[in-house]
Amino acid sequence: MYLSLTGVLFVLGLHGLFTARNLLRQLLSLNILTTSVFLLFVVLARLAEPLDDVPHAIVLTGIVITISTTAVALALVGRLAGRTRDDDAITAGDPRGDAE
Amino acid sequence: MALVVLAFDLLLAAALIWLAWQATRAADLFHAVVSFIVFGLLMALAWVRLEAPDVALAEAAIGAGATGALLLSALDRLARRPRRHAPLYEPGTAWGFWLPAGSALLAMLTLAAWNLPAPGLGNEILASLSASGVEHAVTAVLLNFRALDTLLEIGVLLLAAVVIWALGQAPPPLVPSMPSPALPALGRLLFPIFVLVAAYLLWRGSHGPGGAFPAGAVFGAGGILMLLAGARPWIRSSEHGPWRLILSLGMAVLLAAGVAGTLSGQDFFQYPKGTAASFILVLEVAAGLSIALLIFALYLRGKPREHGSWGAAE
Amino acid sequence: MSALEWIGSLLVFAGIPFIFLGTLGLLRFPDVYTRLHALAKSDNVGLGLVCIGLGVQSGSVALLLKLVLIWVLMLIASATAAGLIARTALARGLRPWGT
Amino acid sequence: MSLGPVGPAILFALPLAAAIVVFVRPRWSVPVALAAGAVQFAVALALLGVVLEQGAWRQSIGGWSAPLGIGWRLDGLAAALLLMTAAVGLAGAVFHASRPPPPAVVPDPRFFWPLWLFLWGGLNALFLAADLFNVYVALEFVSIASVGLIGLAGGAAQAAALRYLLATLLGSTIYLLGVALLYGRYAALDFALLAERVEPGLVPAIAAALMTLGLLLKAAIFPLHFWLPAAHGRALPAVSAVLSAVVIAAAYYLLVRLWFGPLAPLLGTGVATLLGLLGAAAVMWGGLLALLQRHLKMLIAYSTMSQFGYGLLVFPLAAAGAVEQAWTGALVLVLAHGLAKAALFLAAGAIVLRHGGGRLDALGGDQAGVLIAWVAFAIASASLVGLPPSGGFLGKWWLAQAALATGGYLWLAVLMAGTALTSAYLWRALQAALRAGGETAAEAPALSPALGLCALLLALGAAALGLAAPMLARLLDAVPGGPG
Repeated sequence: MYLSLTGVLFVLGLHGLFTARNLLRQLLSLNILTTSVFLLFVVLARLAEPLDDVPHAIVLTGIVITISTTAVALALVGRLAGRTRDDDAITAGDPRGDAE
Repeated sequence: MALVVLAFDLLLAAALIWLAWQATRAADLFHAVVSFIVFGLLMALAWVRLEAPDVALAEAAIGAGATGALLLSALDRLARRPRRHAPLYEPGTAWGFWLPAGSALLAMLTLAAWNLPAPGLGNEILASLSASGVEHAVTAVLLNFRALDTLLEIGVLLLAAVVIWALGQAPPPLVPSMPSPALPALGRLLFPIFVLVAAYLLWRGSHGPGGAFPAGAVFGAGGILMLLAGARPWIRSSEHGPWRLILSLGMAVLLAAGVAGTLSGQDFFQYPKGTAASFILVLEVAAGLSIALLIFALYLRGKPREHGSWGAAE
Repeated sequence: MSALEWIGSLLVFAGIPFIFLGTLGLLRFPDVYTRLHALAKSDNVGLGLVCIGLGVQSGSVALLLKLVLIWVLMLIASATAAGLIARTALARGLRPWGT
Repeated sequence: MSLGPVGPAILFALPLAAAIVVFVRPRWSVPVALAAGAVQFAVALALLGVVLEQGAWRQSIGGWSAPLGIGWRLDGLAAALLLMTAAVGLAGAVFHASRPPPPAVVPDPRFFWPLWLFLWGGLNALFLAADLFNVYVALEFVSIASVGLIGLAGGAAQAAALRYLLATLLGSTIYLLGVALLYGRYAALDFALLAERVEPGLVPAIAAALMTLGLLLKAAIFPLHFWLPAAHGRALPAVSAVLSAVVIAAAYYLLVRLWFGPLAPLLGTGVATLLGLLGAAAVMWGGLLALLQRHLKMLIAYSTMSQFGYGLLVFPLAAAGAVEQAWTGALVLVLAHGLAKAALFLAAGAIVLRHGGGRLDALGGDQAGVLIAWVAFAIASASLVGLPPSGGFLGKWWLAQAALATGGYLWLAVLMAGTALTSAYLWRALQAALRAGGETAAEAPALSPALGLCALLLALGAAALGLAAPMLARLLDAVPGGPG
């Protein structure tokens, strides 16, 4: 059952990332996406016989990395918002579009 | 009894999905962020259900706690700006694409995941655990078998702090619109408990769930609480003070441990025979201290100001 | 079942209505202040009963003390949080219901 | 102690240690960074010699062997890329140290040095890694350092940095999902171990697709290139150089490592052709967009996107049977591109400083002070286009041989058309220099000749790569595991 949860969360995160126009929301979606991958690792550890601790260590590492990236992204969002004084205007643009 | 457990799992899964949906779709950003924090807390429960107590500790302290504090303080600054009503989502055909594509992806992933035999490395760990210097398998993986990953991971944390400092000064601290006497009291009351819990977790890491990361995160969260309760951030970015050194301590000590192996003619990160336990203890303490301060530094979202410049507007 | 387990179960079941009513109050009461009132009071009692019940049931004094510690921490946190929420609501100009 | 096992440890630990020193004591930045860079360059050069002599090796870390432990792997490809990283890193450091200080923007420019060294250390860790999850951590390390460096340019560069961050995080997450599936199937993360165990099947296929997608996003391969030009075009010159030359090459390196290592059994004609078509599209589309740019640095940034398209041609050509030639050709091309592109960005940096801006129509007129930079630009262009005897020529020559040997005339046509486009857009840039009536920066700073010299040395390196053909062939000879 938790395996299916992984899939659902992954799709939700992906969906949010591509449809949200607000940066903070994209960041939340990305975090949910990452959590779903961690969930897969831990479920795999649980299914293994005997219980496998390597995925646990991997997910611990991953959680620390995720907070680092989130913090950097939030700092950048803050700088950009401070400049334009309008958070909703700052979107990453159409992620599928072309730059400049 | 099994039925109750199954019902609990189903409820948990449903709640997680609903919260994830709220976090990505709620019209109000505050609502989305709060949903995300609750999502993290429930996720910690899910980790416990999946027999991953270490991950649960880290998720509660870092994933929900510290990340939540970061998100909320960022949100507070964003929300003060006048808001132009831009569309939150691309209008139009999204559903026609997402419903089939999402189901296809979901089916594919589930199919793949069900086909996994998941052999795991449990037996290998059990075989090597006695030689690793600690009794707790996760700690053994983190600080012995895969210590290189951990070194880079603390590096990522330090690097993130450096990047944030590089981007500019920290915004001035928040001033609550109606100060409450309860909050500073709470801070004073809880901070010693935070320190106690952190020390306990650190010590526990050698034989049970715990270790440097949860401990550091709890300690860092205590610092964030003090900040919220009105304390001034005590980290300074000055080159002269000890702060930069303490921030980098964890990574420096891990690097030194790695190089020590090479210098003594062995593999990188190979601890001399019989000393693994003491090596790991030193690494845990140094890493825990750095992690606590780094999480605190991440929360400041910029280079801390020097003394006396607090009044200056950005 | 031993006497300890009976007493423990009784305490846990005694706690459940408090939590239920607290939640009902959260959902049904008209404004922030009354909702906080319902939550902060009745949920804490319910939680306390559940914690003590579980501790008694376990039959271990150390576990009982740990659970009580959790309860005390929850009390402090919920009191502070309720106060903060109420103050923020006041500062934003929300008037209590009926005034 | 022989250099063999110690060299990788130095390359891993030295830049990170130097980064910490420089962070704690910013006053020592320049000497520490330059000294660490010089040592790394020497070590990387010596390691290349050792690899030539002894062949590839794997060394375990912490005394634990796979599957529990992690390892480092050093072969000809890794050694060559480590050396290229050291060359670009050192040249970029010298360039940055001798340029006039960047204008005071909000970010603190002194943080360039720790970030630069961190990035360097992360790249070295990545090239040495032989473990799927270790690769993930190193990738994130490199991404955050890159984001910080891009953000140092302030202003619009920070928006580009944020977009790059989101794109690259998405890429790593998708990659990690693939890693999780592979781990669940085989309980191994080590490249060599996986190479023994992987066989065609549903799970490995999905995992391979996910990991490839994630890495394609990081390598900015068409159509996932949207984040690249702004991020690379707006950064400081040294940063653009290392991003275009090495960071993109790192993602590409992993792609090759995976498909010619653990995933080799899955490399069928269909997948290979798909990757090749993506590469072909990248060559054409990137080239066309580069031709349309009005800004010198943006032109070079689009060129990066185009040039890495050639790299993907290795897959269809190798799948068709010409493994050795395709492999050597594509990798020489990546090496030559790295050196030439870094030279172009550094030269462009000096030129932009001189003219106060990078619009192509403002670059003419008096070129005092940046003559060397233009010479470097021209030599690097020659290598990028593929004039003999440059490295670019050698790589394209081998790729063309492979295409002829396997009857892949489509790929040959892509090579030709891409070359034509490359010469067209680079000629546009060079022509701009010869025009009369350009602009000069209002208060033109006296530029140190070191700026142009850094670019010139890199450009000469790219050109001289063609003369080292026999050595390169021997170095890259060992294809890790040819597709079956």
